[in-house]
Amino acid sequence: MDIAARPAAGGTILDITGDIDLAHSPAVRKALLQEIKEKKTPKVYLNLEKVRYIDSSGIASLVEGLKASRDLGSRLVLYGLSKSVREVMELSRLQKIFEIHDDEAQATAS
Amino acid sequence: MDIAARPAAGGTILDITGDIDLAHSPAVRKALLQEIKEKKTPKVYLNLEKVRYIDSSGIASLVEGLKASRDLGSRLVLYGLSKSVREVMELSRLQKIFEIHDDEAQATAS
Amino acid sequence: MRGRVSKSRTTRRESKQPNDEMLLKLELRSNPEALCLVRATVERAAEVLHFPEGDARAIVRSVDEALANVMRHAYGGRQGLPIEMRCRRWSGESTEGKQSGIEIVLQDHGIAVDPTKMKGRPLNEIRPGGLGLHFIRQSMDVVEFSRKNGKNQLRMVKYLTPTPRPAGSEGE
Amino acid sequence: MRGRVSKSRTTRRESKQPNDEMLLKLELRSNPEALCLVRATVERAAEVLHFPEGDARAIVRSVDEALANVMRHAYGGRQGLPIEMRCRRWSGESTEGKQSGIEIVLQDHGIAVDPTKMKGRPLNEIRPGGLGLHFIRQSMDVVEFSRKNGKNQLRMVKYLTPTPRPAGSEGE
Ligand SMILES: Nc1ncnc2c1ncn2[C@@H]1O[C@H](COP(=O)(O)OP(=O)(O)O)[C@@H](O)[C@H]1O
Ligand SMILES: Nc1ncnc2c1ncn2[C@@H]1O[C@H](COP(=O)(O)OP(=O)(O)O)[C@@H](O)[C@H]1O
Repeated sequence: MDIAARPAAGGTILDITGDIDLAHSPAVRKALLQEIKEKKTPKVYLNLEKVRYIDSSGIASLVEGLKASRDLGSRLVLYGLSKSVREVMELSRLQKIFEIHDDEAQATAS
Repeated sequence: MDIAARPAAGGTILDITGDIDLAHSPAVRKALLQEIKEKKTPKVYLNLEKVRYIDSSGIASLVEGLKASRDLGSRLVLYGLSKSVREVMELSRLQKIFEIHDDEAQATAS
Repeated sequence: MRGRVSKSRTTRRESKQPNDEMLLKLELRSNPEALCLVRATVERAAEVLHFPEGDARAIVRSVDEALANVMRHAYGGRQGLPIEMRCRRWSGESTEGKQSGIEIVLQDHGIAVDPTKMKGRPLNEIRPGGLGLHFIRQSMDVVEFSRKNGKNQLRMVKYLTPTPRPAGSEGE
Repeated sequence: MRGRVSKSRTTRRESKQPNDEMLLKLELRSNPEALCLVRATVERAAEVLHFPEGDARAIVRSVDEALANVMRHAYGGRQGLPIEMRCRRWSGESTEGKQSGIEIVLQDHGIAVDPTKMKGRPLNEIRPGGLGLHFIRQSMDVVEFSRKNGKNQLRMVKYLTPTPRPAGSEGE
């Protein structure tokens, strides 16, 4: 699991590499909340291209991020969802709740 | 494990999909010897692009194929070796014994 | 002359001895780092039994969520405690008639499951948590919790829906 | 502002209790179809311990070849017979000083290994077979065969050579 931050259109991209499971969702949650609540980044992009798997604890971390960004009036944008990650979003009925784009170009243009 | 045959320049391509390990090397051996000894195909290409792993029993099957083709004056040509398969060839000191090409175009032009 | 030369299948051999239906037994500890190992193992087990990719993902997801629940709830987050997983080829009767599939049984020594708590949150409430059991129940055909000899047991079965093999695919 | 935010590592936690160093124990049968499951498991175990890819492949290859030898030689090709694999984080002393790494122990109930036969063929002879032990010895730092209580045991250790982490990679 690796989380790296880099600047992007109006905000910051967090590039996640690895599986977001019970072992690693706390790190994702921490990085997200730091970006949203502490740094008050207006637009946080989560690049999930290199995420093979996400479990319900990972989804919980994303939901926490979403709630924090809604509270602050900022945006959380996801992109690069693999088939497996997309499936889990659908099982959770969250595919319409999150702002989801296909790739970085689309996400940053949004 | 799946083995499919299709015609190619001067011979036949065997497309292998899956791992050539103790469970599946007998099937590869059988397909190879059938092509070389029974059908007497003058040039047999082994497409290894979709082989993630080969073990020593798989190497043994290829060596049997090579011996049979040498006996009959025909050719056995390998291509599409992954890093892992290439490594095993080198550990076996067979990388110079087999005729190995990068891809199908190179192999069929050889 | 395009044609399939050979297709190795693994389903025939061991039909007589029920013992041989065992694919494997895995003993792990309640450390979240072990989850990715188990996922890899289960994914291949599903592959060996010829589950389609989507079903294989569903099986992997269920095992992962169930193990995460054991670690978080049954063991209250304590690490280093034992969990067992047994994985076998299953065949039997379902309401739809004769079935084959995969059976996965998990066992732990944690606190007994409280049946009144064993439900996720309503899916239309947007809040963190409460999704794992939904994922499991949506993915598996049989989900049975029980307690025996001081151990919690979760038994899950997924049926293998026979996919018609493409014509001419049985070359020899 | 490019920078690493977090890097989850798994090596610190359980240094006190040696028991916790166990990654997993796997019981399988002497069926070649099980090999791909074990390879997947071992690959992830090596990943969890931060072995570089090439070393991970070497470890996977050694376990696969060793299991294949148990199936073919110790069990003479009979299927359905038990094999155990234990996999733990290892730390100790080697001739090069303090080392950490992975330890994999295989056990079977097959015929005793004949030490005079335990060698591969000369590598310059081109003939099928006789490569497995070469692969194992070329890949692992420790390879020990022993027999205890009617069981064959093979213990293999691979050292983790510390790779310097890229500058600035510890963001928090
Ligand atoms: N293995 C288990 N042992 C004890 N309680 C469990 C177990 N699995 C689930 N539960 C209970 O069921 C509830 C719902 O589980 P789940 O849907 O996975 O969501 P979450 O774990 O996020 O709460 C849990 O909060 C817990 O009370
Ligand atoms: N687990 C084992 N039990 C008994 N004999 C073994 C075992 N592993 C290897 N051997 C012996 O060592 C020889 C060399 O093994 P190996 O290098 O793997 O090549 P191969 O298995 O192709 O002969 C085998 O032929 C066998 O006699």
